[in-house]
Amino acid sequence: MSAAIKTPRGALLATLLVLSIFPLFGSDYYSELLTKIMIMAIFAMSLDLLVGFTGLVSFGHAAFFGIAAYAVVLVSPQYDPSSLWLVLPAAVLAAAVAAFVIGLFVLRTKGIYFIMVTLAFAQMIYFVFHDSPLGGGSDGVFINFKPELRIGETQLLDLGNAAHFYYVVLLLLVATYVFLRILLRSPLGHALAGIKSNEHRMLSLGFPVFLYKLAGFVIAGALAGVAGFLSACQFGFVTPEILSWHQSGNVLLMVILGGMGTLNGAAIGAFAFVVLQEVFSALTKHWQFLMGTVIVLVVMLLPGGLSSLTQRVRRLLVGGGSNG
Amino acid sequence: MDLTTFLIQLLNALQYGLLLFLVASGLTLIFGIMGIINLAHGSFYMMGAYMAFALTSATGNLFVAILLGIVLSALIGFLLEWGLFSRLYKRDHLDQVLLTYGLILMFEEIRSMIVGDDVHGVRIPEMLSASIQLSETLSYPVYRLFMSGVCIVLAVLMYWLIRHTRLGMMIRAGSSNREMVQSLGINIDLIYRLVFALGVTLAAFAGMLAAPVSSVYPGMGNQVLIICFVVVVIGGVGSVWGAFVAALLIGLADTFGKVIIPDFAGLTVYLLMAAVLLWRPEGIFRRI
Amino acid sequence: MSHEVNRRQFLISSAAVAAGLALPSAPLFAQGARKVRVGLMLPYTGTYAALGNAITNGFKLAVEQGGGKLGGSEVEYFTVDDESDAAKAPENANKLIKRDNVDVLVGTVHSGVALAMTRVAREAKALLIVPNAGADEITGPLCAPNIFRTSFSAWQPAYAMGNVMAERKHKNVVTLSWKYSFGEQSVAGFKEAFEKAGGKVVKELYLPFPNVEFQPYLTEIAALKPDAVFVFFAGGGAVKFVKDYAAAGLKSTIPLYGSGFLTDGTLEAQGEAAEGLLTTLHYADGLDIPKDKEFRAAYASAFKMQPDVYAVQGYDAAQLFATGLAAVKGDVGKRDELVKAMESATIDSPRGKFTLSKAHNPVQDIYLRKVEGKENKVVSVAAKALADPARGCRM
Amino acid sequence: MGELVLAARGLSRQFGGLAANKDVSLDMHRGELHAVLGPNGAGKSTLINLLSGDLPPSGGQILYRGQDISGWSPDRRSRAGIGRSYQRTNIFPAFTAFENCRLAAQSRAPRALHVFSRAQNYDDLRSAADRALEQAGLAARRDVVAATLSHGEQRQLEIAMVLATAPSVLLLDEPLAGMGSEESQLMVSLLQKLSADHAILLVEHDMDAVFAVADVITVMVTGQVLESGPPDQIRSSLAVQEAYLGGGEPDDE
Repeated sequence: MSAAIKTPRGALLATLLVLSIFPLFGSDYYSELLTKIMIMAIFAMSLDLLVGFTGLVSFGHAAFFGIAAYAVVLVSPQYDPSSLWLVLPAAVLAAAVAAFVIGLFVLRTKGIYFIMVTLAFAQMIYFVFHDSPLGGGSDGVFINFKPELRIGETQLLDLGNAAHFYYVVLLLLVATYVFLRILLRSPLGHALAGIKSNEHRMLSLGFPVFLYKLAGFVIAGALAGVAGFLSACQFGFVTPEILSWHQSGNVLLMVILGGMGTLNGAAIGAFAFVVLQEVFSALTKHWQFLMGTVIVLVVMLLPGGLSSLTQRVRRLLVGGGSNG
Repeated sequence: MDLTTFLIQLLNALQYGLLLFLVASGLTLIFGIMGIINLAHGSFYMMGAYMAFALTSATGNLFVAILLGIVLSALIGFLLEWGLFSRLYKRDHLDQVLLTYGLILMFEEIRSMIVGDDVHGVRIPEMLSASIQLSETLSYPVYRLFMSGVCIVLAVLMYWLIRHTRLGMMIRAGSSNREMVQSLGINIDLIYRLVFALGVTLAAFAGMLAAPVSSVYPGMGNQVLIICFVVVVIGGVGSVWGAFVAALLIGLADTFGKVIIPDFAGLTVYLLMAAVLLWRPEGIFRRI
Repeated sequence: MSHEVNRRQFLISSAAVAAGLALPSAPLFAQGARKVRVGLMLPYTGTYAALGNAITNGFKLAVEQGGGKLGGSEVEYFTVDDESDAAKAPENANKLIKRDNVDVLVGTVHSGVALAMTRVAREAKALLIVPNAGADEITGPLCAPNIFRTSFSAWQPAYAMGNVMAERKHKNVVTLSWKYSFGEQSVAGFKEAFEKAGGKVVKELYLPFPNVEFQPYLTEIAALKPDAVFVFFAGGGAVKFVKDYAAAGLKSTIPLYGSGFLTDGTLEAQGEAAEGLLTTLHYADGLDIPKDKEFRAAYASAFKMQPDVYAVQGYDAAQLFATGLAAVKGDVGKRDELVKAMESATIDSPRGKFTLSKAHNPVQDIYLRKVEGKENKVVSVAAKALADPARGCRM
Repeated sequence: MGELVLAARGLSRQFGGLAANKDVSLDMHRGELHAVLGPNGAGKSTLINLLSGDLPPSGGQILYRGQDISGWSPDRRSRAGIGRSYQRTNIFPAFTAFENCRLAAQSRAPRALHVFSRAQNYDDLRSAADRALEQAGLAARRDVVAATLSHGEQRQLEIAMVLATAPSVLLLDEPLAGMGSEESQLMVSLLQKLSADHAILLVEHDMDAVFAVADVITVMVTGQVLESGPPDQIRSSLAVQEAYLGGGEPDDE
């Protein structure tokens, strides 16, 4: 199995350390930015399960992100904070159910057609929220009170509190990462890898490939739901734009930018994408031109994404001795 | 709804559907033959519309502008294929999708840098500016009928090109097996370049043709892109005939959706899509 | 230039992020007397880019006229492109409030984005001046001491138009607009006045935003044969609608009226299809107001183009803030005094002098305008000193 | 003769107007190696694809232990015990030989819901995989990445993967193609060993091998069964000689 990906334990732990102490020293704004990056990292990793590990290039992953965010809105009472116990499972469940239903449709197609059909279905969900009064229509909808975690009368966590929220996001990021790592080593993970490598053979070996893909699709959708839940909580504001095809494109870009099928790459991609946006938009009015140029250049010149860059540099320094 | 109104709505549906076909046909050609999902298709439509505006202002005549625009957009398509896409055929579909995603951002900003962000109109040529009285209150602009006529002519031309010409045969062969065609000594690279240029030109042409009616404004490409994708998804992979049927179906669904179930007008097209996919996961028609 | 400072500071701060370092929240480059930090959050890309630029120009013109100062204080700008993307709005607003520590937030065009900004500003207690977005809520349920608007509410021009159309003896009217809150609020405002004056809205038609396939609706209007049609559209959609309406031959049989921006910044594209259309707004061409003439001349010489209503709103945003700054001598820490000065200000606007309502929305004249050539010529004052009812505002 | 396991009854398959298989009937018994011979384009691969479910039939029936399975999907047939190998090597190139077989074995025990356990920790799957590698003569190459195996070894792996799924029916599409003589020898003896308790369908061009191992031979021409019977009967059949054996060397492919 392609378990040849060596996880640089040291780097991971160092990252975790920096992330866990950052709010103690960093300014509010950068803590929030980092929170956003971590949310996007969860989102990107969930997509990596499909794109990088199962070979399903979904161009509609934002649908599940968005559905979870809207679930938060619909479940939250108007004048009281909602309970985390209720909202998080509800949001994740909503995303998973949506992934199940959409999966039944889209997984019947393959390859390039799959890309298009996922795009079209996500767009359909976009219009459901955009054109129906369900979630405030095209103007979006606000959450007046963020969820909180209570046991009895004591409030343990308040997601409206930036510091609480930061650590909840960090915790969920780590949990998602660990969960995916475990999943990838499990029989299901191996089966998904087999499907990516040779779907036809999996079928003739007796794997009910459709069901496995559906399982992967639902899990990825549910994890995207975790990210969507967090995103709704961070800003307390949900609009149809969070499930537009641009969002699907952006998260796909994060996965590619970082290097797909590595999990770490997805997180790196999320970081790079958000930081690039920050830097470019501060540089010029026409910053999207720079963004577009970077995308084109990465695609043309860096097929393995940013995480392949380190290998390339290493190879260059070492002198081409090793063959990757 | 009385009969006259119904017939006029039917005309509206057909007219919208035909224009949709024209925009989507280039997308489905490139998609079916080259296996590229061209997200920048909407940008080419936008580019065409802006060309119609700029060239009509410069030459004073929409038809001259369209002719120049066709040459320009074919050239752009040719260069893009040569410079970018031809280097990606060995790669995953994903890379091509992302490439076109990046191009959208670039084209939109290039447009902003060159022409600015204002809304512009394009004049309907004098000879087509009349209207035909349909009911006592409503008349129908001749230019819209002219657009529909052009769309029908192009549909027939494309059908003929693909069914009955050598190029069409090669195109059909190329769509099924790139290596095989190559081994027959046919220059597949050239065919791909031509097909891409044709696709770009079709999108730009649709933009130019529609410009006098739709006017030109920033972000107009994104609006047509998604609906074009729905056309292709419903019609089936790379099927020009499928795109034709799908575009007309969407025209009907959209027009009558707006009249009959106004509260869900934005959704009717997607409900149609879901229904079709439930019945046929790969669209109505699977091949050219 | 100020923009340069912004960028440098940003690069340093992003380096700090990368290194995981702390970043002092005090401004890094403050030297000598403290500059007033103005955050412009406006669309600089996408459909509304032209509007964002006009507002920015208007604002900067006011500063320039004050000798590079606003109410006596030096100004430092921080800009963010909001892309008219509501999904990014809270984050973009935070960028200016928390990262750049701006003293005032100015924005924006898109109502959805502005609503999100208002929420953020309320929570962060940041001073916000809205230079365009007309969503009723901003100076309605969301009103707050720190929220101001220098444009209008959706209700205002629509309400004025309701009276105008009733006076013009139209009895049965069909309305058409995009299905989003701004459109719905416009229709509601119109309906309130029109039906109070004895008219009847026969049918309210809505199409999904930003769909521009109007033909089915035109056919339906032709079948309904109302006395007149009232619409709300803006930008590219407004251009297409006005042209389609004329091309369908409806313009001569069923008069078309519009609220707000149906014919603003779009006349060049609409051509003769727009000729003679009547609309209501708080600004018009050919106003006999000295301030307007002076403003237009200054704007034209500074930016080599004619100003529009958006430029006026940006200009007034700067004027409003200048009044407050002058009252506290640039000490933005004195928030209460600043707000007090701002809410009691009389703004000498190119549109004519206006004051602010208790909910901080302009109490202003709404003009009835008629399209003549490339201009929205003023016909009359449709409503004198019209104040938004500010429903839901508890201030 | 062992029990009748898999049977084709009047099976046909059309591609456009072309009949690739027409009214094909044959029986496969446990303990019997059934070889299919025929020139290129005779419809041998189509037959295997029909039996394995890779292609849906245009007409006729496929009976598995008396049950009509014509409508079953390939994976369902595989789980029921019908294993197949491919003419063109069809493996997981990035995985090791062991992992290829371990994954194949996993298909018998779908543990899709065991998300929190390591795939590598299931002893039953590991031993099934190792046994299959051993049988196919690949034990020494256990931990080599499949893509770097030699062509012959990949053919062996192809068979090993099928064996790891513990099938009762084996549909083998030219398993000897591209193998060296030593490897062929090994494979032939493996087939002989397997035929004791499996029902095997063997499509093969290597005449010597076929006549050496087959219990029953069916000769196909242009999609139809020309003759079927024990090797001796086929060898002496005039019809077969005329249509096939006598008509010069059969095509290579």
